[in-house]
Amino acid sequence: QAIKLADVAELSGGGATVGTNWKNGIDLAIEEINAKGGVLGRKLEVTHADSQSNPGVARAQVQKALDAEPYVLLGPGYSGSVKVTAPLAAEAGIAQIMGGEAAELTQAGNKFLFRTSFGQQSSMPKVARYIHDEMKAKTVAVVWVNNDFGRGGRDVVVKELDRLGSKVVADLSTEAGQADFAADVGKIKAANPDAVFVYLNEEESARILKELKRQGVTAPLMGETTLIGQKVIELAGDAANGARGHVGLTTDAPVELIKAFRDKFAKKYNYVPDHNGLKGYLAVYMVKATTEKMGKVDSKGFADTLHGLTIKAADEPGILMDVTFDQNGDIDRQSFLVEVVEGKQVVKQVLPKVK
Amino acid sequence: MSNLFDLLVAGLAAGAIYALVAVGFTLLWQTSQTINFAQGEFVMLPAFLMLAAMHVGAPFWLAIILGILLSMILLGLAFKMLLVDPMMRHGVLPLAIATMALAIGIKEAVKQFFSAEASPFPSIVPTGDISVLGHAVSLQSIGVLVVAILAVFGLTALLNRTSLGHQMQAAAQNPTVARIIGVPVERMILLTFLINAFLVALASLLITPIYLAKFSSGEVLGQAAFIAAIVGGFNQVRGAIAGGLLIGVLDNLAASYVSTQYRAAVPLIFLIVVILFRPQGLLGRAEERTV
Amino acid sequence: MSGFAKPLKIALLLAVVAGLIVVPMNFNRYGLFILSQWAVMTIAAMGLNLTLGYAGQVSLAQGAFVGIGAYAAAIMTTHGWPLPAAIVVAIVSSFAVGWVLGYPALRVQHHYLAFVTLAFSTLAFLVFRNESWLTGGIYGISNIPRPHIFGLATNKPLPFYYVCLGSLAIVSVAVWWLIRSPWGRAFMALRENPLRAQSLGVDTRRYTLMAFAIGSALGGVAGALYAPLTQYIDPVPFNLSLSLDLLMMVIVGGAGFYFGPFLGAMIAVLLPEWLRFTEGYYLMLYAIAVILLLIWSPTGILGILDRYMAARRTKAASALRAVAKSRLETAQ
Amino acid sequence: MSDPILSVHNLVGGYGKMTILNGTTFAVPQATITTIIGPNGAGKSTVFKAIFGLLKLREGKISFANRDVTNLSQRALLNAGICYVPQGRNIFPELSVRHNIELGGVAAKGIDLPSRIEAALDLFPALRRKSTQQASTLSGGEQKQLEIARSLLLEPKLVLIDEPSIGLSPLMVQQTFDILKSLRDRGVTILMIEQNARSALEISDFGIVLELGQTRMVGGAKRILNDPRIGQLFLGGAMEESAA
Amino acid sequence: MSAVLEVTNIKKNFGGISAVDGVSFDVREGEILGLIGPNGCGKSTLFNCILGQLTPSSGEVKLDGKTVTGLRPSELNKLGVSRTFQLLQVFPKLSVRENLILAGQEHQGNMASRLVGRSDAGLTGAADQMIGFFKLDHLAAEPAGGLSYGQQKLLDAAMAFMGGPRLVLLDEPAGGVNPSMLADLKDRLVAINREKNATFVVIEHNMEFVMSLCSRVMVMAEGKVLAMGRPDEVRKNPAVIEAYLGH
Ligand SMILES: Nc1ncnc2c1ncn2[C@@H]1O[C@H](COP(=O)(O)OP(=O)(O)OP(=O)(O)O)[C@@H](O)[C@H]1O
Ligand SMILES: Nc1ncnc2c1ncn2[C@@H]1O[C@H](COP(=O)(O)OP(=O)(O)OP(=O)(O)O)[C@@H](O)[C@H]1O
Ligand SMILES: [Mg+2]
Ligand SMILES: [Mg+2]
Repeated sequence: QAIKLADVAELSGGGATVGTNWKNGIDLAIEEINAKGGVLGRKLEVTHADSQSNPGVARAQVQKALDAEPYVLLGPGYSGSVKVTAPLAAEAGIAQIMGGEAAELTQAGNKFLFRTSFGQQSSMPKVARYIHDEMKAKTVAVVWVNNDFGRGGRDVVVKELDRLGSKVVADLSTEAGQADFAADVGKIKAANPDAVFVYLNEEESARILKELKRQGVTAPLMGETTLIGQKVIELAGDAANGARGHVGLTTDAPVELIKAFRDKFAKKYNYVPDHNGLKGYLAVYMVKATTEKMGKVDSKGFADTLHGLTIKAADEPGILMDVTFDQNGDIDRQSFLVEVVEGKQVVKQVLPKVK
Repeated sequence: MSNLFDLLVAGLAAGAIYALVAVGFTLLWQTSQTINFAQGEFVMLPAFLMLAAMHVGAPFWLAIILGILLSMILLGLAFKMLLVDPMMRHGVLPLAIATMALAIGIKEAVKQFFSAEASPFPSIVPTGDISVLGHAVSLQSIGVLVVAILAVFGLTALLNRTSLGHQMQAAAQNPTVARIIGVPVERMILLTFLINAFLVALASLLITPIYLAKFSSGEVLGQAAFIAAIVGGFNQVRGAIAGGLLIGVLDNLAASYVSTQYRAAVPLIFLIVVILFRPQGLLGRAEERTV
Repeated sequence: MSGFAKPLKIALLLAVVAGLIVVPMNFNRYGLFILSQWAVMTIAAMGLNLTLGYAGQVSLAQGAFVGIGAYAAAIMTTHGWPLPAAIVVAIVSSFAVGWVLGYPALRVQHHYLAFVTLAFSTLAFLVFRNESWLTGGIYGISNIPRPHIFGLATNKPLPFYYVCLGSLAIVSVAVWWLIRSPWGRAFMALRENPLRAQSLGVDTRRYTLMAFAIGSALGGVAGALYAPLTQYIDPVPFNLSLSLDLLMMVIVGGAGFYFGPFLGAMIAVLLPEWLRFTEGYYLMLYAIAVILLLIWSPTGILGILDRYMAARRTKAASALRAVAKSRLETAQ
Repeated sequence: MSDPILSVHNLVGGYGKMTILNGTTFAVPQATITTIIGPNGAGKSTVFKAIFGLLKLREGKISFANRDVTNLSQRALLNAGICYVPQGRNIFPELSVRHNIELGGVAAKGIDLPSRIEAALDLFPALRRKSTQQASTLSGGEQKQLEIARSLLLEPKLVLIDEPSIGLSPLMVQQTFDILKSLRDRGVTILMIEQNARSALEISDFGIVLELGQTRMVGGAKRILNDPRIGQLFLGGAMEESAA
Repeated sequence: MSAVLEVTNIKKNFGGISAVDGVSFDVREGEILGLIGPNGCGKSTLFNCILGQLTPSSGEVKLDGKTVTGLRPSELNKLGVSRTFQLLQVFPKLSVRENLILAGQEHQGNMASRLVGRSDAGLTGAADQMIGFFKLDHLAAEPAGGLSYGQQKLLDAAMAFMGGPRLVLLDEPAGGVNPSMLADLKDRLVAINREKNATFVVIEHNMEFVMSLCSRVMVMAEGKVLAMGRPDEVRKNPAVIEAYLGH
């Protein structure tokens, strides 16, 4: 009998790109695992439900998914949707592996919630430190997309920069889907910062990179995966050159397993995934590794087992990189500092696991 | 004030895009008294049709021709026959709602059958900037502006100066009487939607290199163009150009001088003010005499 | 409303009400959630039906009023106020804002009015998102409690469903009363011919403002229920697309028909859920279904019934004419 | 009676299930003015709609110039030489007065349109004065004039004109009737509906009384004018007595 | 007899055109005043200015000696002034009966009592009487939009009388109405005029109707008053014949 997983993700609405990547990652992982005989001899099965990027709908869908008593719940990706649904999963005693990155999600003492990537509380301080220490920026412009993702990152980074003594001279919110960044770049130019922190979705990153180049902004650019991902490079062309980013999880990481994953994914879906594709993929392998560690398919014991668990890529290649889960459901993993050089990502630094 | 000049240029560039999309809104209103809430999606789709054609190996020029033809068939002919014909008699709302549904349908279809990812799109205007008074102005924007102006002038001439144009307007204002005096109403309406389809295909071709091809890009575009059309004057094609440019500039000024968080509010407040004090829009024609 | 015999109508109505009370008792939590959502959306759509369907004032801002109600309820109940108090505040505030939004309707009509309200709707979204000191901004407000009604906790899905259903019942009766009163006729006069209405003493200004304010207040009620239903709100659900969805519910159900919003909300809330088995295609299919429905009957589902009724009525009138004719013939 | 150019036989039809025309039958001789009179709601306008293909008939046959024209399209009827001026307000409100008139010539073939437009404007000086104004700003009577002027652009064989006198000043009514007379003298057949029955019958050759969708009476205009029963029922007999 | 309505020097311009150009006149209580003039001379515009449908460019309107310029049409109607329209103005989707009830309901009680009171405001009887008088019985439940031209015209007139007005401004009530019915209508107007002492101002192009109904006739031309007097005087006035009547 198959092990049933339930996925609720942003398959339409504002988060459609995020959710679709996540879903494709999940499907790919399950296909692989099932082809190799499944988990503990049982096949995996997943149902996907669309949250329409709307917390209310997400709640309904998670409710529906939980009513069907899945083994583990996957998703959603939007932090707001995670916030509405996490109490439901906790109440049902079912582990939820999600894509949200907002800092507070794992700090509410929920014992059933797990991340697939860094929370902003762990990635943003690294970014801030890099801007301050390595870029030696006394003044920084911060551009962010005004949704929970962007706002969350911005809040942490601004706080950290402040603590480190770098001054935020321009704090610019932008809209999701914004096409015209001339005014924002004009403001950056006017503020004349030592560095610019860009925290937008991929397409918007590409657009602002082009505009920054057009207006001749020369200050170094720092961001996250969403600034220097392959997709951005494809869309922005040579405007992406020189941009740097902290990469927690990227298909561009200099890791053989990840490269292999990327090829598999691209072969199946005809495009190169962003980090959300990876998150979905990892979520399934987290289920596999945890279950095999328990040695049985036990929904109730799952969360306990995953807390404090370290999964090594050597044992479970699907996990791609060694990873450790703490008591809050946060993860610890290696990460990278990457710069775009002539349309290619070049790893400048490898940041080790914290612990 | 070089910064202000840059903002103006950037505003005009964005505004030209809005104008080009808004032309369709005003055209449809003037010649069929319909509102197409899927206009943004109509602009988004042809680029994907062209991309699809290139995917199966067509050269760019052929893809463009195929894209335009296909959109005239799908967004012109089929749209008119399947949606407009049964609903037009029942006033503005049912069709407006149907186009909202259509917008969802088109978006979902593109996402499902093409991709949820953004893709780059080749530009037929050479990329790069030219320098105007020492400020960089992108050739693509100039191309969009030129086409928008041409479209507005061409359509205005057609509608106001030719018998065909009068017949198109007559068919919209009073279809029964138009029929009685021999205006081929059906053909006029079809013509309206074919012109619109051609325009959106053209707009798609010019705008997508700037905006990127993405299933959701119609939303932002459609809304901005909608606002532009109203501000400029919904019942006159020429309103599109004025409204588009104005909204583009205003948006950029707002982003610079007001807060970026409330940037989107400024054009909207402007819209409300315009409607309250000059409901027909800046270049629109007043609807006169009701008693 | 219909040509069935009156007792039959009443029996049908009672059966439906009983069904809504009894059947969900065996529903799972998801089913109850969806049904509660239907009840809430029906209330909001009834408000819009009043403004748009009866009074003919096109509004693309109903979603914003749901937002106002939801935030009022969320802010108050998370600060320890009981839900009924929050509902009152939601009603009052959305009534007041709706009244103000009605003023443009005194100057402009039809599509122009639609555009003003559309702008308002987006402005409201920006306020919800940007004024984080009040609304929690993009992070929203979480842990919204569900009320105790007569000492009974409604935390569980079933009791809260009854809260929603009960509210729907109260609103339904109130709206029924309203549209059957001379007010309802005056609203229709605004829709049909405001010019003639004015010259017959219909205070079009006051009725227009009322139509907006009452319709908006119902939006507020819906919002005040939506917040404890989802127990978390952020600005995104109250953007323009909710207004458009509500508009779609009204038109698809049948604008200006009392039962239109019930059916419209059912289609908008339940149909996508039924179609979910088609996975990636469900929204596409939903869109196609809505389009087909409108092609079939541009006046909405109840428009079909109305056409049938009109046919019956003309039959009666035909008979009257025939009588007159035969009288004429015998006279000659 | 000369050969009928239009004959209407046993028309049955209405709106939805409601039957308005109950076997309406009459014939209109060529180059005459025929006036249809009858109470409000008798179905007079409905007959015109039926002739002009705007009403689906359940039964009946309409022939024009020895040709079956039942349920033909408007375009085809225009081409056959029938022109229709409906009752009520029938303008294109947002187009200028001149453009409104010009549109009357859409179905014209081989006619010197510009000169006809000028001729029409000459007949209605008020319209010439307001030719660039938006048509919706015209007064009620001026709008009616606009419609009549518009209908003069074609060279029809048969004009169906529904209550042209509504809203026109007595002077304009006279002038309009003069225009109709001169059209008849040029061989055009006129079928007119009028409630201003006395004046209309004065200039008519034939009259038709329609009631409840049936032809009650057909005959010479003089005869109908002088028929006492008709006078009482349809011409407002009482009105005459109390008139100053 | 005192003046119910006093109009002083009303002007109305549209852009450059002056549609009404300084019109002054009084209407005495209980009189029936005819208003005639060539097409486009400003009669309807004058009505619209008096009734608050248009704001006059200048001038003053007094009702019972009180200035009412600038009042809204609904306010004027509450004061007992009602009207009919030249172009068809009914509520097309409401039934004939509903049209008439609507026409009377705002004169019953106040806004609050109308919300809680009877849904027909007690007007069904009065409405049906009107329907009977205008021979619309078989159409009482039909939507008004499905009526013939003349029937809608009659309905419009009927609506003007539902609120029991004391001053009624009728804009071409006879246009399109069958002569027999017109005779009835005239009798009815005379009866209401006598019994209820209601005052009428009637725009009409139907000379027989005007001349036999009205006690005084005012003639307008090009926005100005051309003549005013008893019907037989006006009829003989050469200026009026020249501008309006013909022959
Ligand atoms: N669009 C319509 N829908 C339904 N019924 C209609 C419609 N138009 C007319 N009728 C009905 O048909 C009947 C005849 O209408 P018609 O317009 O032919 O009358 P008419 O003889 O022209 O009257 P009038 O002299 O008032 O113009 C009327 O009783 C009217 O109620
Ligand atoms: N909104 C407007 N803009 C421009 N001109 C207008 C407007 N409204 C009315 N007019 C002009 O004012 C003049 C008077 O119109 P009005 O309707 O008062 O005439 P009337 O005396 O009622 O004529 P009729 O007998 O034809 O009904 C007309 O010439 C008309 O063109
Ligand atoms: Mg008629
Ligand atoms: Mg007039």
